[in-house]
Amino acid sequence: MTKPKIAFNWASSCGGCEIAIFELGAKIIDLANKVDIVFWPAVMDYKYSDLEAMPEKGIDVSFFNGAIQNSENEHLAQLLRAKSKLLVAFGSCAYLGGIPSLANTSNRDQIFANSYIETSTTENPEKIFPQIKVQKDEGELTIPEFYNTVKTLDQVVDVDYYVPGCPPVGEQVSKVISQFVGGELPPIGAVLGASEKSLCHECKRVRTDKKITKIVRSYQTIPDHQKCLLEQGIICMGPATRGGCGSICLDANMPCRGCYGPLPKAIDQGAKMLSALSSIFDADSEEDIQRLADSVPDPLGTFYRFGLAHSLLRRTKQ
Amino acid sequence: MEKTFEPKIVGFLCKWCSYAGADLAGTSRMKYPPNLNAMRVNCSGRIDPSFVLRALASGADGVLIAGCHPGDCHYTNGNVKTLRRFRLLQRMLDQFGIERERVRLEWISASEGERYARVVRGMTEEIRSLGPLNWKTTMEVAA
Amino acid sequence: MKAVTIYPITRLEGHGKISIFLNDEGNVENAYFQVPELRGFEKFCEGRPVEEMPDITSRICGVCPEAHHIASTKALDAVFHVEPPPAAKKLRELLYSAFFVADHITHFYILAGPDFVMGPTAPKAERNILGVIGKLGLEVGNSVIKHRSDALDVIAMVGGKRIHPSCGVPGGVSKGITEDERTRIQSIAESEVEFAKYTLSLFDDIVLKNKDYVSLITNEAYATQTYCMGTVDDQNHVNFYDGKIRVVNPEGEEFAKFSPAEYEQHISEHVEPWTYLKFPYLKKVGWKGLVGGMESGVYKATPLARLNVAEGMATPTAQAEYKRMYETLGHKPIHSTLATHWARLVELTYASERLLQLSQDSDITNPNIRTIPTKTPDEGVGAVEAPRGTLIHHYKTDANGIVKGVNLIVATTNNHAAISMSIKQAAEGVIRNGNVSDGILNMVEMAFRAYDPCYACATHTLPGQMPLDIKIYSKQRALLYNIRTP
Amino acid sequence: MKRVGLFVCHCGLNIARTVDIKDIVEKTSKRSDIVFAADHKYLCSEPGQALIKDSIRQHKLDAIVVAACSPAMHEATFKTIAQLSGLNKYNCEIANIREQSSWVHDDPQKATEKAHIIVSEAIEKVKLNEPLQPITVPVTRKVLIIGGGIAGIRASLDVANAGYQVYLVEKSGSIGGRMAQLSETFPTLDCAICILGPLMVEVYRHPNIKLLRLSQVEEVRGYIGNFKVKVRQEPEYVDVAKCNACGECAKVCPADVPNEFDFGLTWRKAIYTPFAQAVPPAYVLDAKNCLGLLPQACGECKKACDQLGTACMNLDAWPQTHELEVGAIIVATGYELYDATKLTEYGYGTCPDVMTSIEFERMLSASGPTLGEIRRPSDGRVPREIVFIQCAGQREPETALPYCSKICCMYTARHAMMFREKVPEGQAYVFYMDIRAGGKGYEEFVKRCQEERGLLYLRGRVAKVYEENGKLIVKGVDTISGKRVQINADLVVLAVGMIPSAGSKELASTLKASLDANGFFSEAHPKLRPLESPTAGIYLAGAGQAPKDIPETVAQASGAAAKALDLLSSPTLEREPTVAQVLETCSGCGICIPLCPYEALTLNANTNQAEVSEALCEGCGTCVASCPSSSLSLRNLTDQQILAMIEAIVA
Repeated sequence: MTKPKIAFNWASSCGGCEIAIFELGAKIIDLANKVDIVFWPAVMDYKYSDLEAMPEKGIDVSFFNGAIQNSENEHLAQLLRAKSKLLVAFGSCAYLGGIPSLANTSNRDQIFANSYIETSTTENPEKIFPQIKVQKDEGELTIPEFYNTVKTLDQVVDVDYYVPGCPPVGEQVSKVISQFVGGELPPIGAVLGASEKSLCHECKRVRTDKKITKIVRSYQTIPDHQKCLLEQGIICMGPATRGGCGSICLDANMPCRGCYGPLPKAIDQGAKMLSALSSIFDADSEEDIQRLADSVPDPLGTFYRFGLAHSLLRRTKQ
Repeated sequence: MEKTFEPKIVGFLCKWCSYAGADLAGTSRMKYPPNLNAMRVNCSGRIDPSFVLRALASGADGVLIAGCHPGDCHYTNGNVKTLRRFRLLQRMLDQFGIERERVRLEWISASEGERYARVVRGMTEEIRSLGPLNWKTTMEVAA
Repeated sequence: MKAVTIYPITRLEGHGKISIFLNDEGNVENAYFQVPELRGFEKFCEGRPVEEMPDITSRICGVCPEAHHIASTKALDAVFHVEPPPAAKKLRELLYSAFFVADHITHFYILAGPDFVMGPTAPKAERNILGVIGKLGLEVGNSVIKHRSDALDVIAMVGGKRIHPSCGVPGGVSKGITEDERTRIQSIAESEVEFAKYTLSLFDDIVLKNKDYVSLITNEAYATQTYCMGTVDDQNHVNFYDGKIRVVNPEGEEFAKFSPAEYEQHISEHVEPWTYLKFPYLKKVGWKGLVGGMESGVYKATPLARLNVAEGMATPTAQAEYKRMYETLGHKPIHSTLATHWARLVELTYASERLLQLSQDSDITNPNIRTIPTKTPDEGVGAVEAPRGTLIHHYKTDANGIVKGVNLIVATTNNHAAISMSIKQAAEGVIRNGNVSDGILNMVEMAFRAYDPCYACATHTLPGQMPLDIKIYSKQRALLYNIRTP
Repeated sequence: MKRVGLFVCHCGLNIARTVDIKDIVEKTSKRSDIVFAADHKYLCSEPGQALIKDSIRQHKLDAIVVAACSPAMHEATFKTIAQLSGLNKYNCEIANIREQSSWVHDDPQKATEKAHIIVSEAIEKVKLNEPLQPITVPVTRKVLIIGGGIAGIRASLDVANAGYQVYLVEKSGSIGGRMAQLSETFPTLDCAICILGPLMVEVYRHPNIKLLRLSQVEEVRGYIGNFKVKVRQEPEYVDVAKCNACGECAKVCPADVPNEFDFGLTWRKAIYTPFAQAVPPAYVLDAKNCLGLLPQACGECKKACDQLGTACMNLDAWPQTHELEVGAIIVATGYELYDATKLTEYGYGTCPDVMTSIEFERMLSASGPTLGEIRRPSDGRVPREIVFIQCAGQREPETALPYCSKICCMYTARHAMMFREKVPEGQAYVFYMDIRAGGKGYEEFVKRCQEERGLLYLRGRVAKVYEENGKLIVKGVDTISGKRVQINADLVVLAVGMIPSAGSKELASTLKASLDANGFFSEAHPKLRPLESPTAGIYLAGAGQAPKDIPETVAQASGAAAKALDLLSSPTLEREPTVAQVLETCSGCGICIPLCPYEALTLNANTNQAEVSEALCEGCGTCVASCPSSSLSLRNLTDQQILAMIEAIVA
């Protein structure tokens, strides 16, 4: 029997998901014996041409990390979709848009002006901007077209499975990989390598009374290591976020930022957290409520830190 | 000639007050524009901000949440929780660039049919002058 | 005219594209290194609470998140005008040293190593970590993985996560370590030091004992005469976590030494229309295009550059290897691109030794690891030496600590010009009469990989689709026309 | 996939006039998820109901949508039909196309478009409804009655006589309320206390009635059939059981206090009996006016009591809290009188001889300050010329009370008549707006007073009352003759209006019962449910709900008692099953716990998940909306249903 063919690819993301594959540790070597890795630009010498040469559905599973932020990302997504029996959105960027999709709070022209003109060290008197096509004496130089709106993988192609996490934690990665290598697979569309319950379920902190009397920013206090951060006024996305990571950020005494994405039945992770947080405001009068609401520093950027592209509204109005 | 823009407004009405207020407007044969379609909920406290976002994302030009006046909630203080959520939601909608006129929270009692009619009239006019929200297009503009 | 495109450049973190133009004789007319993607961090960080920057900016790069996390955290110290307690600084540097160990191991064995171990012209299916393991044996492979993983354990112990740590707060770190953890770290550190030494010997056997490789390293095709930049401590020893930024000219004489907060007086960034990545250069020298030499502001900020700007290493074994390298290659500064690999191993040694020192510091378990800020946040710069060069984070905020402006000089970006030049040189050196084989193209990439460029980092900004813009330059690189469609 | 049927009602022309019924039926029947659609002139009529029944059977429908009037009108009707036709009643939804479309929109096309949306909302919802069975909960077969006036007394006796336990909570030292202060009652001129007294005694003796004086309701939790009530009782310095009302304690008490029962026209001691016939027949120690209890300043009363051997006093008594469990609550908090000092034009408070009708009432009473003689408070002379001013501060939306207190016309006639009886040579003038004497024998009574007693009724308002050398100058207009009139009177009596008892607002919020614009307890429906508060299990009796006279009060009290008895008649009651439920994915974050006003949510320490008590849950859905992990769901108003309805609207 032939080894299953596996591909990894990396679109708009930091590459942490690629590194997360190394978290397989020694297992990566047995993996190499169990499967044929047919495409992995960050680690192996294969070019797009090699990928294009492959037959349709020639790859058994492709793990795609990164959001779709430019025409190259989208082209590759389509290419891998066509070449793969199963396509997996691997990591928060491919699944939810991730932190790159915070770019959806801005737009291309603003980002462009900021990057190539406004930034303090930029010297660009002629206001030159990168071009998709540039004609040099020797020939034409092309670069991919940047998109105004960052998209999740499943907003451009059909996705079979999702693996959340920024990045997915090691144990989960090996669990997921083994699910594909001769393991049992849930129905198409499932989220793998994560819990069906919120982070609170695995969080070791003590919960007593959910009440927000004051919003406390992480730099303003040294939180009690034992007590629920939310109950200490620190906004923690844990209640609205899938578990599975092992609540490692909380163990470092830092709040959850939501990288594992929404719960199975949740309509919108950010809206759910907004609702939960504000519902427990310890305020009844118009003024007190307004004061507490105003003291949340950055609702959008906090509730959609990792999932703006995946959210109901996806981006800000432009 | 091109027809005037007719806003689509989704209304979430508490069955104890605002929905009854809307009924009263009907029994009193008050007239208001047909742009708002109401949904009858047990309490404004049932309204999850997700519903508001979903309505806007799916093509609504505005959303009205209407509940009992403070102190009059049939369930003691469900409306207070609604207010808490709404104030924070407003701040987030500001960040999304959605005008405040489009998403409103109003206290309308069962006896305030006239007020209900006024609110619907007012919202319809304000949103008509704002123009369509067209969020679907906003999201689709990729390149 | 024929164009060869290597796309994507594999085995680097991020995305890259090299376009080489050949003339009718099939020799290199010109070669361009293009970065095809950007992401927009500087813009979308605006409006976020500044204390979130270490968490957000670490996502610029998943390969060196610690570099961004720590640079960002140091910037927060400045923004809030707060001084972390000594133990907090030590914990940060401890994490940082562990990170350097992990990162340099990753690079040497997984990204660049295969070129040497397997040979640059080996079949592509073998030119990778698995091939390396196949050749050096499974226990070496396991040892590589173990030592990389142990270093990540240290990062997790201090930073909370193995990838994308979350411990950085203005005025300190969110988590301390227990005595048990310290002992564990110490034993890891001891083993890392040994592994660094093993790696040096391996480099010795495979590379230095191999004539072809040595000639390859000293090969002109792989040398670019530029300024060098790096961070040094008060003895002008290499330091990754803190110090002053020092610049030496192509001859190795000190050109500038400044504190990170003054970076704007020394660094500018140039924009080219054919790549999304800017070209930093020395402001006081100026941008003269993709050329080296005294007159051009182009500089390198690589392990090799760091060694070039320094007067030695702060730990014994590293210092010995430092001296051996300069003696072997006979001169300082060294500009030979491939020597960067050697320099990296010197740094690996230093990092592991420094890790050991810090793990033996009794004060490192001191529970006092945070100073709560009391001053109003406004503006701050934080810098570290990332494995791939000097990394600078600069934030401006309002009185509520909401970010109003961000400027980032990202490690790899520093080398963008130098890399482009190296690639062109390499191409000219190895492509002759239209003879373009796979191996040769890999050799071009080798020049590139020597910098271990991290384009995940570099591509932290996104451009917009703008009207077509064509620049026509005279031979003297004076702008003749700038034609734009409206 | 459910087989859904649609029934559209014309409601005569109420709907059909503006909404194109045919269009609704045709278009909707084309929907893939609709198996049958029909319309009828009056669906609520017998043939209309028959149409629904038959169609359900014939087309094997398992869910129906009725497009008609507001669910507030006929939801129950149609749900019952559904049930009778073999459907679960929760598979019936109402589309309100009358109140919210045909009646509010003129443009038929737009009204029809909107009706279409309303109908498809209902279809989307009913498709996802689950069949439910009502939740049955036990009923605590006891009643709490708040207020010991005639309303509370009557209701208590009715419930107690039916064999159920009653807790009667009275704020003051004795039951009896306002009626105990009245001298006679119209139209029969019975002596008020004579007819009230026996009932008070009956209450006191009744085995099923526990009377708590000096008590107030502090907290109410739970829901209809199962209220948990905390009643705070002020310290009982006098042991009601032991006290024989000998009064020796009062004799030695050094503290004199104006007697509120006589509106300060007489004095009492700090230890006193509210009035002769007080029930319970025991003295009350007024701690506020006592020379001192903590620390004890005088203690003469206790000494006297102990010397007699009655020893019924304990000056170290503490307040007690009684925790009661009841199934129903009757609110009978009664009324107070509008503060006449606010009516400056009438000189009340400045001229001693201007008094309110209730003060006059006390003066008429044989047990009153003057033992029934009518005398001027200023100089004790018998007044010759007396002026009664009706509607004093009433029916004046801008300046005072907007409403009419209903009883003033009657008692003023009685007062004037009693005056003429006691002072035959005197003259009585009555300023009035119009005479409101609706009620059995009322009109006759007023006529009799006017004719037999030669009372002078002047139609018009009094502009001013002021003092001038011993006389009260009353200036007004007789709108009938159109002449200005001035009367130099010896005494002026103001018929001030009734207002809700102090503390009604606090009590209302404790009970979660609502008040109307004037601060009276509001009823569930002004015509059809006048005895019930909108909050289930809470009933209303007497002037606390609106001004009314004694017969009405007594009638309403018996009515409220009957309502409560109806509830108590069965050991269990059915509650709406549309409550919240916890899903598997709950992680026990605890956000929902503090949000439930009924404490229906608890965190199970073992499963580390939230739990809903179906008996306690009222189904508001607040917890569902705030659950960050969407692990709570509201039966038959799930997120999925709401989203489906949103899509139906914006589609």
